Amino acid sequence: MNGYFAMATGLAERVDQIFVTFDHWAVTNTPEPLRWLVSILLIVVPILAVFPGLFALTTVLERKGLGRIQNRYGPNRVGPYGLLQPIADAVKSLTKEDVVPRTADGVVHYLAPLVIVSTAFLAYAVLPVGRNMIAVHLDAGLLFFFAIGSATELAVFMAGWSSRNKYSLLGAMRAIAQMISYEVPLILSSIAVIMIAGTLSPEKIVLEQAQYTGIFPHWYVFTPWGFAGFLLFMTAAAAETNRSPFDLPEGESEIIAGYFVEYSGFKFALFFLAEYLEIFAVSGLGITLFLGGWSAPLSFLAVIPSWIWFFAKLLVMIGVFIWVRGTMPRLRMDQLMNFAWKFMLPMALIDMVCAGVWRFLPGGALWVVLRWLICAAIIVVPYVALARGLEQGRKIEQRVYRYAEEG
Amino acid sequence: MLGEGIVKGLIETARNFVGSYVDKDRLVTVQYPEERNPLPEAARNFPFLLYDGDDPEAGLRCVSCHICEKECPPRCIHIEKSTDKKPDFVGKQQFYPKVFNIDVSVCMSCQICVEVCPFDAIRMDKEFELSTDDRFGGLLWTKKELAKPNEYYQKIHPMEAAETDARRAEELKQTQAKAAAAAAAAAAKAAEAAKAAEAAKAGNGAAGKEPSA
Amino acid sequence: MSGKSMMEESAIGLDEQMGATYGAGRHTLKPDAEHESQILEVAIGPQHPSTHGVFRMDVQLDGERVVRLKPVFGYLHRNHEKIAENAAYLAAIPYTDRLDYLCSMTNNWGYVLAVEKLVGIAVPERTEYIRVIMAELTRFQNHSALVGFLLQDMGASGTPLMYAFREREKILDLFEAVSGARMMCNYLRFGGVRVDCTPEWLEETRQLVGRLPRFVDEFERLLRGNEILMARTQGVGVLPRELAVSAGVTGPMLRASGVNYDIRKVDRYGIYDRFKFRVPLGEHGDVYDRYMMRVLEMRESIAILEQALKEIPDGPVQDPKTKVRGLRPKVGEAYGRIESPKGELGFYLISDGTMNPYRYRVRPPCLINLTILEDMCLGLSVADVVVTLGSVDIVMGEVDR
Amino acid sequence: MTVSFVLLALLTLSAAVAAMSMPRLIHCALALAVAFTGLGGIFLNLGAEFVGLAQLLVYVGAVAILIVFAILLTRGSEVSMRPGARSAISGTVIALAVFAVLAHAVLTSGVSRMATTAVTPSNRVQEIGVTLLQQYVLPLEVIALLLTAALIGAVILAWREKSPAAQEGAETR
Repeated sequence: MNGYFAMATGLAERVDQIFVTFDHWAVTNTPEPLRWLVSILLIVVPILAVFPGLFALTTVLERKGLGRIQNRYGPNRVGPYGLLQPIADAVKSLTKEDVVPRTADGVVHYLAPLVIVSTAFLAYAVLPVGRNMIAVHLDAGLLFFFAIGSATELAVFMAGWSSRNKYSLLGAMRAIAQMISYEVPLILSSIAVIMIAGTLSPEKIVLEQAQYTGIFPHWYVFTPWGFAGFLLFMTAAAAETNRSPFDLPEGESEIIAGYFVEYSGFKFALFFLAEYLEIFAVSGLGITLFLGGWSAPLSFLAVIPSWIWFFAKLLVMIGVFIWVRGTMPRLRMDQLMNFAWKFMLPMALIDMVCAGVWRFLPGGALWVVLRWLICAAIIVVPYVALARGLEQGRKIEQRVYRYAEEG
Repeated sequence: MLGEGIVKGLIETARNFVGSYVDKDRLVTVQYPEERNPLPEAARNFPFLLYDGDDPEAGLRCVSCHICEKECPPRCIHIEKSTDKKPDFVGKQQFYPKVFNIDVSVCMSCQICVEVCPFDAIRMDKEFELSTDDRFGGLLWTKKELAKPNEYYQKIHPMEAAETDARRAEELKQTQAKAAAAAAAAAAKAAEAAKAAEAAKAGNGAAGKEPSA
Repeated sequence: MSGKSMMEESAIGLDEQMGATYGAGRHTLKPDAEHESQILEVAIGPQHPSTHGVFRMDVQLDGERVVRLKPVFGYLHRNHEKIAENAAYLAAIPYTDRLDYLCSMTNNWGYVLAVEKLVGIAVPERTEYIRVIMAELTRFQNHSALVGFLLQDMGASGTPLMYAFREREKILDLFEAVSGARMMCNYLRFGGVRVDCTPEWLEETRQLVGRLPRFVDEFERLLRGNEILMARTQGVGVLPRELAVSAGVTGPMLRASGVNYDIRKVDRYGIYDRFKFRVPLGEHGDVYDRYMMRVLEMRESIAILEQALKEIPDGPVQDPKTKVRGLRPKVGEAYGRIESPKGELGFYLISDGTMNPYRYRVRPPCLINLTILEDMCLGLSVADVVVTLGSVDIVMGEVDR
Repeated sequence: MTVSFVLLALLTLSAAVAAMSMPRLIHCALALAVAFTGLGGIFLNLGAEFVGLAQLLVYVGAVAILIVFAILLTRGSEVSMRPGARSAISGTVIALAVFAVLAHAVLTSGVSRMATTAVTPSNRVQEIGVTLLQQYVLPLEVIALLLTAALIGAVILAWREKSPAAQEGAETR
């Protein structure tokens, strides 16, 4: 019995580490002078293959999911269940004419999609997609992630400015203002995690969470500060990646497509790709910080390989993004800013305080409940107060209507 | 509280998401070329000309009266009257259209031509898969394309066709009865005339071979 | 003169005219005097996803704030009135379908009512009920589609619109079953309707009407109380009561500004005085009120439909004395107006005793409601302009005719 | 002198030259951003993760954007300038002087005498954090105070500028 169990665990371990083992094997079996090349290729190629593949899958999922939310079928003509739709889309966008406006700044216009895609790819360098599966072992991985993320703003600006289109310029200004504003709560909400974990390395943060009490994991989302932080982080992430309800930079009903209105064909596809890559990256980071990264949700489920867990969580996050997109209208620019500075920022700061309190309260048997209550109160009370402030400041209320008297 | 309405909305969309898999009422889309909704009896698209019997030329009901041409709001009908006449279904000599064209790129499917036609000659079709790559010729329908047998009409608008057919049968019967009556009257008249002739003959004494008819 | 400059000239002419009509209420926001900022001129439309057709707004922006907005109409002008003046009375009915192509039934009714007044035709009892049923179904589907479009303009990725269209589909199926066409119904006739509706059709309609409240509830759960919706619409695009009255605004838009004016109650045309229904009134006159007016009116429409479907009598549907074809009214004039889903839809006819009207004039609610767009939009951001325009409920087919 | 260093140095220098010589101001700003990136790359190449990434985050993510925005908002994007303005000579002189001072400072300080193959500390970021919050906590707090004051000042400045517009907006609503 025990033997079988050990064998099963060993097998699970082997499957879990299959990519790592393969990587190791491939590198050690290449001749010395080429090793660096092989090891780099083994890092870069999977990222370049897997995440654009996920992008292709997501475009179908999003369209089908939105369709179902809206009581439609969604694409179902190309291939089984419409799964080959992205291939058709890719062929279409590749064969489409690449229109560059006559007055556009050619070089910048050309470079913008390249910059945005390359920065989007760079962010995956520090994302642990499985046990021991991370491209670059950076000690300051989180810092790297945010530094790279901030470079996309420049690319957005390049796209918006070089197109010489009023809509695209407006879109770019919106996008940059929004990205800068929401970067603050994004980083602040992850600081809470950094404080508790005591490290900037995503790998270590995941390892910290991949422990179990009984069968339950130590994910940060199961703490008051972690839960609030997770919501704040994902809200900021939605804004950072221009997802609904914060998709103002490309609000098609107002400024048509925002900063990439003058892009067509493959360049447009690149923007599209970059946008989704950013969503995956930032969702992946959210998973890493709060949802235990690649760790299994219950201890006995750890037999399922860690990378499957990571991608499963990622798909769930994508699903939530699609769901939100199918439900909500878009905010206005000033409301967006108000929300960022008057709600998200204070909440993120309070969340940091809460994390500090959590860290220093003792963890004894009696204290478990008390600590929970204290920290929950630290979050909920300001939440209610801030929400009140937001609503009353702009007199938003559900109205009761009267009817004309008969006469 | 902030977020309450948003959560409610999310629940609603989730219900619809699930509902679209289980509830036919929520998923009204029809997968068109494979699946088709049956068109209601009253559905209309573009007009066509009716003919009785097998020969579209001989059986065409249109008598080239130009009423539809005049009443057509976008004026998409063009008729040229024949110089000779041919008998209609009751046997009356009528003109027929030498040319009857409908420009369906102009037609707005309003059915007024059908309403105003006193001869039940024009009716609305239900056929809607009419795309063509010839903008001009392909959308200008001539008598040949327009003429369709009465059986077709009975197929696409059964109730309406039954009513029309009944009315026409009644009309035919009446006409026939009238004709019979007329014939009878004529026969009676003839008989009378014959009688008179007889009498005259008798009176005149002049012998003549009279048809006994 | 080239086409472009002509267009510009006509736009300026319209502008001056508007200024002269109610110049007092009009004020152009000055950009910040202290910090001279650049005014950005943006042409929203004619090719723009949320101008509801080919419509242009020349907007001057200070930052994202609108300081001037010039609506430019006429891209969809089809000579509707002149065509009708050169056609027989009957031939104008299918053209009215194409005015506001979402509500052909009510358009038919407005025109038919004018002709009936002109000639003096009495309408059979059953027909009156059928007309009310058709008009209220039209109102329901128009309002639900409008709410969907409004939310679409707000960026809700089409979900409410698709729900609205799901129900609209069923209503259009009913229209098709009785009139033969889904949108261009061409159903009403002088002194009646073209064909009677079958008992099965009435039964189906009863079932559908029974399901409609569920749909409105669902709509409300999805939208009412949504913080983003409220934040986007409350206090935006305010139309004050006085301005609304003086500009001749009608329909739900006027009632959202708190004016109790519903032609169904005022004129009691048809048999509307037999039904019990209430007229909802707004207070603030903002986009939210206009949105809520539509939702509340949808419920009232359901109430009317339920009553009408219960009480509908048997009988003929066409006045036998009326000559539909070749109508030659006596010399005279008539103005028939109804409460179309968008506002007061009026048809003014002058007859000179011939086969076709001497003058045929449409009072389109969309155009007149649209003329005060600038007054509602000054000081707002582009995003709000789009939402405000969406809340006016325009169909360019009716605006430009 | 590794290959990567040479590449990065070339990138940084050429971008810096471009930033000075491009005719269009926006192009200059973008080239400057490239130079910042190159500098960050050099730091990373040296194993100074924290500094390199902070360089990217602050200079590329914030300063470059700020410059670009400032250019865009103040003088329109159309203005193009001829390279070689009249102040070129004085500019060169000032640049040379600054360079001389810096070079002197670097050469005379202890840094240059340290071994060139310094061992990279194992946990650099944590060390920086600990040092900042223990050894240099006072300067850190002073800087924090200064920045807060600056932030509040900026808010007040923006407030004053906006208030008439806000009032006007309130009137129209």
